[in-house]
Amino acid sequence: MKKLINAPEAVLAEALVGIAAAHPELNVDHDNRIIYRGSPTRAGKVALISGGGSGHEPLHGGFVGLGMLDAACAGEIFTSPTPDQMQEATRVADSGAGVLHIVKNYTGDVMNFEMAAELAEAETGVKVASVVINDDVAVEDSTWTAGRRGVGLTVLLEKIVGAAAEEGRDLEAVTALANRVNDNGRSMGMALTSCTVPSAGKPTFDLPDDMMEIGVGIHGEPGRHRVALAPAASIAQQLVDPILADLDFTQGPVIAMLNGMGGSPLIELYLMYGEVAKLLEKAGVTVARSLVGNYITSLDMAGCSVTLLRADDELLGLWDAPVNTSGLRWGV
Amino acid sequence: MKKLINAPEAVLAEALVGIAAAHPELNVDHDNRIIYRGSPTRAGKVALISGGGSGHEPLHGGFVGLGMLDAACAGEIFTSPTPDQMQEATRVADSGAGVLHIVKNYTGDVMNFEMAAELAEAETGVKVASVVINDDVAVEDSTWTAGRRGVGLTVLLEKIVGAAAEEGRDLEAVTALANRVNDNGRSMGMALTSCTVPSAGKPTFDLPDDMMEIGVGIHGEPGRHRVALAPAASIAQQLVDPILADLDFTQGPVIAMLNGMGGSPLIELYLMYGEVAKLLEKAGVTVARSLVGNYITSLDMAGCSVTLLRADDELLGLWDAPVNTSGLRWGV
Amino acid sequence: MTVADVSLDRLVDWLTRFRALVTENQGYLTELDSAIGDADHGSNMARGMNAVIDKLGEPQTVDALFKTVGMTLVSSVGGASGPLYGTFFLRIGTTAGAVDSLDGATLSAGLRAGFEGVISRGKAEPGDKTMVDAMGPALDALDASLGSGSDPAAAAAAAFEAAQRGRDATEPLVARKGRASYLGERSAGHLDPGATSTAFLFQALAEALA
Amino acid sequence: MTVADVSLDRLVDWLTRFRALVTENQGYLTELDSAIGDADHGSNMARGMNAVIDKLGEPQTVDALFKTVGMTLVSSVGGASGPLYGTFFLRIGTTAGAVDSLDGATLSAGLRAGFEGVISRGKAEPGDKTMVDAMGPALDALDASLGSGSDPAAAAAAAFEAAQRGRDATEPLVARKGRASYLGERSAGHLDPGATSTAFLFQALAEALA
Ligand SMILES: Nc1ncnc2c1ncn2[C@@H]1O[C@H](COP(=O)(O)OP(=O)(O)O)[C@@H](O)[C@H]1O
Ligand SMILES: Nc1ncnc2c1ncn2[C@@H]1O[C@H](COP(=O)(O)OP(=O)(O)O)[C@@H](O)[C@H]1O
Ligand SMILES: [Mg+2]
Ligand SMILES: [Mg+2]
Ligand SMILES: [Mg+2]
Ligand SMILES: [Mg+2]
Repeated sequence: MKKLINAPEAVLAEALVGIAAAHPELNVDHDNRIIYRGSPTRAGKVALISGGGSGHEPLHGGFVGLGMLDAACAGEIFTSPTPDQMQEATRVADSGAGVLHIVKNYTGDVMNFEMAAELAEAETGVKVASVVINDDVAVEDSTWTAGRRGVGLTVLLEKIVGAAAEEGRDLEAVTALANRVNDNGRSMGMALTSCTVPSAGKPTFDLPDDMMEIGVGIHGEPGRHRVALAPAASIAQQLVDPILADLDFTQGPVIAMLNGMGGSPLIELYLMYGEVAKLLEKAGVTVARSLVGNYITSLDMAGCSVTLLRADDELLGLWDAPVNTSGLRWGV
Repeated sequence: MKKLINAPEAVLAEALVGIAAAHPELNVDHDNRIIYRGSPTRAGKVALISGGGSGHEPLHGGFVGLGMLDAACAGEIFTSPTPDQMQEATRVADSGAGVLHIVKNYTGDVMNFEMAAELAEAETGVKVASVVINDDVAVEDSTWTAGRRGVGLTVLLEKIVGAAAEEGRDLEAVTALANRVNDNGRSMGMALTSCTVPSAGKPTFDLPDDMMEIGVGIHGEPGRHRVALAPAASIAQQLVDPILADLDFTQGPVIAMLNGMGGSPLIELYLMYGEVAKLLEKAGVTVARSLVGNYITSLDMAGCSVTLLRADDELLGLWDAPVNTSGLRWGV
Repeated sequence: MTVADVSLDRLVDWLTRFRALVTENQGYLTELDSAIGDADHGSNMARGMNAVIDKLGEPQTVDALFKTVGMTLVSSVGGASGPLYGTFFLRIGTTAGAVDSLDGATLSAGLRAGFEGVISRGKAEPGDKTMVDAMGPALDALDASLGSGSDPAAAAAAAFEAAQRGRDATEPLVARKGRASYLGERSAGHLDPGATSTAFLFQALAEALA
Repeated sequence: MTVADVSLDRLVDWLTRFRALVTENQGYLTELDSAIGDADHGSNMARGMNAVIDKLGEPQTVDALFKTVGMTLVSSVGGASGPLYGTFFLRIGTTAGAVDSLDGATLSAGLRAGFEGVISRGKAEPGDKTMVDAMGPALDALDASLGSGSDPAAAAAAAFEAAQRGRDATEPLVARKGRASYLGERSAGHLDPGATSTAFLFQALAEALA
């Protein structure tokens, strides 16, 4: 394992030291592993909190700031944070207007956020609502399973809902919007290589040189199936087809994200986006806004994912609204 | 070789297609492989042009826009662009106020930009000045060698000089500033793994699992020496020490960049920045501004580099000035 | 307290042995989680049980003991296993109350309550390829053994036996809960990591009560 | 035109053979450039010479031929080799002028001018571990051979011999110019890629004039 780290157990704590050093505009609570904005939540503004396992940077800490999150809880690598962290983040961020927990649909994340919400409401009376993101079309969705995973849509949701909270919408409205975004977005990912979890010390899965994983998540879980390595055009097809088969994206403008998994260079991500854009045009999908880069990663995994979100003038307006975070910044 | 590409020869052309699709605010001249701003250079504003081999994204195309470059020429992967491209970019970007060529010190880049400047001045009478960046302390600097390489300082220089050009300074002043930035900045890089050039099809160099390369550039050239793999704290030391030994950074504020080579995840880059920040503090260096992320990469190479620039109020003001590019954006 | 009773010391010994088993087998648990999950179950359990042993202090009652254990797991593990094992121990404590030992019946009642906590948190059913598939059979065997007149030591040995069988039975299953469920059919052919750590939990219990 | 003269067709044949050699050896040249450079010399030379042969058309004079060759290399290769090989051919053309063949003396003068172009563009000295180390000895051998009365064919064969020796002599050198110079001492022990492509250039010449 070759990594820019000292010891596997210390990765998260030491990365937070670096984040604090690099971002004086943020507050980092090293004990609780929470990143929150430098200034307290404006009175009347609903606070947005997210969190999850680490290793997906810039998600979530990189999206703390004006127009997105108020606080982010960092779990161990690929491990949901604990209820204490979330409860403390909730306490710190609440202005009295309530708090929205933005949760990616993983058993661990859901259970930990549930416990946190129970505790926060019981102990401090904070109003807590939550949205569980489940946009990954690679995964079968049924009441008998853990359901779809939350992946790329998280970035888009945090941006859009963050803008709405900044406008002063109340907790109910913000939560409804979050659910609307979740209902209208879908993602699909793939990997050329496995990531290596520091504490595991070796790649999570073995992948022969001529194979790739289709339908991977963001935790180095093996994908839904393994197929022969293919050119970018075919990879794009294998990501876009299942998304378009799942939801009709031809009825209005779409926000598209081509996300890198962390180990693929930007030149490849742009090349992939070119292929995706071609397919979308052919399918009659109108991309109104796009985002290409590493936004929700899986450590050093090579690969990418595609996220599409059905938008309208309201969502596009919220998308374009000012955002000032280390991971996403415009209009400020 | 596992890459999100179709064919090695087509990587650059197809990546430009994706860049054009993702960035409607930019113009992409696919024949000449030039990326330039969506609106023509304002009358009286000196135009900034850079370029170099591809594979370093977001450099340079990702730095085209308000407050940074006016145009970027994309060469083949790790191969300097040709004089025609530079000449055409010069022609397109010139507003009459002259053009500054920002050149990284590599034999190929220097020769091609020289030929371009000769041709542009002879054929169209454009005033062309150039700055040759040579900040890499890994490389011996002497009149008998090709001299130091231009690496990470390029990002800082394009930002600062771009802001000065935006202010309306003339070509002479902009060039003088560029040289001042170059004189005051130093960088040092390292690699955990080699990158793989698509047309070569395999890693440029072999590196055992327990070794790393110290003093690498950004073209997958092997480094200055090979040493045992070490913890982040030791790597930071091996990068910071030669920089501080080369120039005194304790006399005023410093702008620091911890740059990723493309294959190292952001969590590791932040961790490394934490280590670098500690060393700088111990050495009495005051970091006034910092930048952590993938800004000047070497395809999929895992590793990082450190760049320090001695600043003053003027440079800090130019650093803080609005910039609106896909790779760097604030204040707009 | 009769000879057959389980003292606080033995309960602490149970936890200490569990810590030893999960730290010794950290690599193995992570290896199992690499195949069908995200390669962290070993480090999660090791981190959690190390924190538990650190925090233990000198509890005077069974409920105080397991409250510390459960809260520490909840606040130090995260992931799926943190709330599940955390709830398991919290419920044992609440059910046992402020006593300083357990007999067969109260041990069984505590473990059963813990198990129900796991079910109500995680909503897994038998056969979903989770820790439930080792825990359920273990508790059934424990109760059957106690019912036929065995002492807690023998009952715990029977529970460990059954936990191992339950663990092994997860191998062919297709996961329907937890992270392994994302793999669909590809999750078959691998042991479930959580069922494996649960087998260690009952091994530790059997050894502590032996 | 005497038998010993080098016709336009032969010059085109030279370029065609050079293209064939660099495309056949693209992987080898890139391999050499991987060891001490950036792994692109093979693709640079192949891309350039393929473009040259595509663009060639039916030139009527030596200067027109080499102007096309030089300009095409300059505008299609980039890197260090583009301007250097480009300048080399451009200068041959300017020196030769609007003729339709070269004799030994004008061939030598053209190549010599090209070589000087390379030196003035790249500022490399003999021993810097660059293409100069193959080109210089090749031209010296060519001139010596012509001086002792050989025809261009024999002189080109001698030049190729010397280019190979020059190429081989780059192996132990520590590079002082070009990308390999960044390696310092580590550049020793490897052939220079540009000196190797230059040896192919003279191999192509020797074969075309044979
Ligand atoms: N809903 C659930 N109910 C019971 N056990 C579960 C459930 N989901 C997951 N598990 C157990 O948790 C184990 C994984 O734990 P761990 O790897 O620590 O957490 P995570 O899946 O969050 O990475 C699985 O092997 C499984 O036994
Ligand atoms: N200053 C120079 N003078 C002469 N030849 C040079 C000089 N610099 C580099 N070269 C030659 O160019 C070769 C490398 O060419 P190439 O790999 O195509 O370009 P780059 O170094 O830009 O990647 C070297 O092997 C060397 O022979
Ligand atoms: Mg996990
Ligand atoms: Mg090159
Ligand atoms: Mg796990
Ligand atoms: Mg090269």
